[in-house]
Amino acid sequence: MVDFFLGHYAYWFTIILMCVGLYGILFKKNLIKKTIGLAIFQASVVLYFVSIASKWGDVAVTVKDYNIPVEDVSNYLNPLPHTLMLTAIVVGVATLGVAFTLLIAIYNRYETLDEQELIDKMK
Amino acid sequence: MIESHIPALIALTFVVFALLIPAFGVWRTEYSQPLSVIGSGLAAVFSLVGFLNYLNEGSLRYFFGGWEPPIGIEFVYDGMSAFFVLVINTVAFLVLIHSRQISKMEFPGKEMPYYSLAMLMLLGFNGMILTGDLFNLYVFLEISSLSSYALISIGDRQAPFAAFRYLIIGTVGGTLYLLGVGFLYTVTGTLNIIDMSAMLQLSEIFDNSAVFAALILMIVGIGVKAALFPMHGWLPDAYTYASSTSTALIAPIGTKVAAYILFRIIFWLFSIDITDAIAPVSYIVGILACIGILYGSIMAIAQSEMKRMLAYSSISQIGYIIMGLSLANPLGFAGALLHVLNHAVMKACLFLVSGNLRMKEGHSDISRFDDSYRKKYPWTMASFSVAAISMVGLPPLAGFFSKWYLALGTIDNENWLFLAVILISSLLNAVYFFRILEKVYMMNPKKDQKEAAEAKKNEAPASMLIPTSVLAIALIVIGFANAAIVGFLFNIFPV
Amino acid sequence: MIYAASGLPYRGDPDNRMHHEESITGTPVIGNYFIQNAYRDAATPNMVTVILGDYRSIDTFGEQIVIFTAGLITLLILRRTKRRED
Amino acid sequence: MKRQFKSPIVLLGSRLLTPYIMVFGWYVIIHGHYSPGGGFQGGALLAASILLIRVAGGKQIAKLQIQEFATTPLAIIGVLIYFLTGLVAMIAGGYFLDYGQLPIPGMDPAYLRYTGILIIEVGIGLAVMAILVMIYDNLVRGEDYG
Repeated sequence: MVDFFLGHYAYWFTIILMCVGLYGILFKKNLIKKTIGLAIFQASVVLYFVSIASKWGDVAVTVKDYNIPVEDVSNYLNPLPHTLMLTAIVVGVATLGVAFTLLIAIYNRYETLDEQELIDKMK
Repeated sequence: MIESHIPALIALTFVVFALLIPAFGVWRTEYSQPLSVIGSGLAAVFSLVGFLNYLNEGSLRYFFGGWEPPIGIEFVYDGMSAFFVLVINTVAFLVLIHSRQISKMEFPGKEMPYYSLAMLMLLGFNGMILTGDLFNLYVFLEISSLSSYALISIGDRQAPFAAFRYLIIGTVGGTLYLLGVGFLYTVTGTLNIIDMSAMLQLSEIFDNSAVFAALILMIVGIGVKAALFPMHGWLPDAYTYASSTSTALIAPIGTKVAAYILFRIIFWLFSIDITDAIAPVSYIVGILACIGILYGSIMAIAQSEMKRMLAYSSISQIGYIIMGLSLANPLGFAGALLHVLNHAVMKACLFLVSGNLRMKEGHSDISRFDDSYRKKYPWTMASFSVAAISMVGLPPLAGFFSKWYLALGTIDNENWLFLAVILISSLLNAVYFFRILEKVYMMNPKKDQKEAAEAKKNEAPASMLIPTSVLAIALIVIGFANAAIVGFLFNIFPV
Repeated sequence: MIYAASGLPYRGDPDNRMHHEESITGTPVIGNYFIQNAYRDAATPNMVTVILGDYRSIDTFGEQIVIFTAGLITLLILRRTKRRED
Repeated sequence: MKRQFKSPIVLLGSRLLTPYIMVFGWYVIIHGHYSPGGGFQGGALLAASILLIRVAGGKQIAKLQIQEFATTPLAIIGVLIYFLTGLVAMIAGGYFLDYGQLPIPGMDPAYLRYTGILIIEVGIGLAVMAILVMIYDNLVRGEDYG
């Protein structure tokens, strides 16, 4: 049973981060808080990917150095999830940039960023 | 030599033009619109050449960077992707021609970034269809959704807020999809679709609950983009407040590409028996699609503004396509794909008509339609009626055949609920389309004839009329030529 | 959210099958392939850069286009007209 | 951001720091092969050095550094570098972005890929720098009209 828990602790954290992110998106009134919730939500997926790349035992980082033989696979981290996460983080940053541009456009037109007021004003 | 590079060329023409438009825009911004038309036209030509080439040589796999999958990434150019790419590029080409006049009215100073983003959005859509790698699909998904958020945010006063809501829901969907890919990668160790589906067939893998969770996550994630019933909240606002060109670009294409990915996930990645073995997934998706159809049609009747009505009707039409997929038999599959083609053409034509009306009348509010339109815009109203009749599904036009095959599919599968839903929703479609036709054509004479008679013919400018009428004519042509199309659709069903 | 928590798959711990032996259908598990051949293929010690730049270079190209779109979007939404205002 | 900071210390301090950040940024880009880092991280660092001046110095000084409209062509050049390497490889026979076929003479394939990746990193770094500065300019300018 311990092994079961020991093996899965990384995934509990992903789920917890996801819950925080979703809470931020769903229940917060201010739009900027929603965007922050979104960023946390994306961070949870990044955490998940990175956690699956690890291996038991002493593991060197993904940059090959000359004294550790490359042939023995278990000496190195699995580099693929890290590569994927570079892309996911960049995509997250781009989405955040676009979200803040939209927020400025909304603010200039409605002078408020509170969702309830916005809906009333739009009626 | 060119044929072997076709899949890459289709995607890369968009990159080239997405870079050319800002480069030219530095000193002459009025070049942006013609450049975007040339770009999408070139891509349409490439996809046509590729499609014909596919017919006689069979599918094509294009390895980027010279590495075989599963190490490298590959573009798979088989029956379905060739068909989809052709449909999407031709519709986009026509819509971009139409947008010349409207752009002056709706976003005066900003042609350059607008058209370059339209190119990037099409790149994202084409990439999503062609790619054979799950993570690469996520990258293209993000490119297309980022640019569609931007295209939606240009428009009326409420447009940025509608775009912002779409951004939040869309990014949550994208991230869920990514998590699904993460689960699958953990279990199978590869990202390539074909390679992974080979692994998933083995029994001891797919009973693992991770695969089940991944399946649900991906369907939910992509369902957001396809506006499947519970996740469609963003669509009505986004389509109504956006400028008519961006709606005409996003509506016919965006949801179809997401439906295509849903299809690829359910049928190729997991193959039908797995999905049914894990859980009656295709049945649940079918039920959701039916609710979507009914909800969309009922809400469409209640709308007074034409674009909002069309937005709700596209929710219901998407329900048709996804229901066709969930039937999991050749008939339902052919009906769904034919409906993709029909709906793309119909919806593009209808949104172009609403664009014309907005251009000339300044509004597209159904309650203020009147008899004078018949005189003022004979061509626009003619193409509107063709598209409306085909949407409802009357025999000579294309819409009828796709509903016909969907109905056959449901009979073949003996779930009468779906059949009943198709019939009811066709009636509902009839209601909300014919009330417009009735207003325009069969206006009772009590209105004074003088005002209607003297409304002289000031039709929308030629460049807006040609695409609208070309789409209407295309509907008729597809209506007659559908035997060949369906024949082609049947043999690419990967049963 | 409860669904996401309950959706937690029991898929073994981090050092499960993905890293060690060949994948089931015999195709080389790409994680290991990269470790073994990255240096041989591109003479670059940093494996992550090799994957980014060479094996999966379309991903990185897509990434660059994503940033380019983000830049264009800010230009589109927040810039009134290019020429006249400065 | 727009008006200049009152105290000269901030301005002088930032002007002192910027060149070092830039050098470090280029180091990160070029040494993506040996040490962790690469196009994106290096580009972000370069952008940070430019933004430091813009934040501290306000608009007038920022204009001397990189003009407002210069960022778009710079971004296009960055993406173009990446795209052309792919195209050249495609024309020279391989698939798109296949550095093994790059027509640079006298190199064994592995080393050819080494240079291919290097060119890619420089292209990405340039594009990321220009685009982040563009985003900053638009966000700052955006406040007065939406």
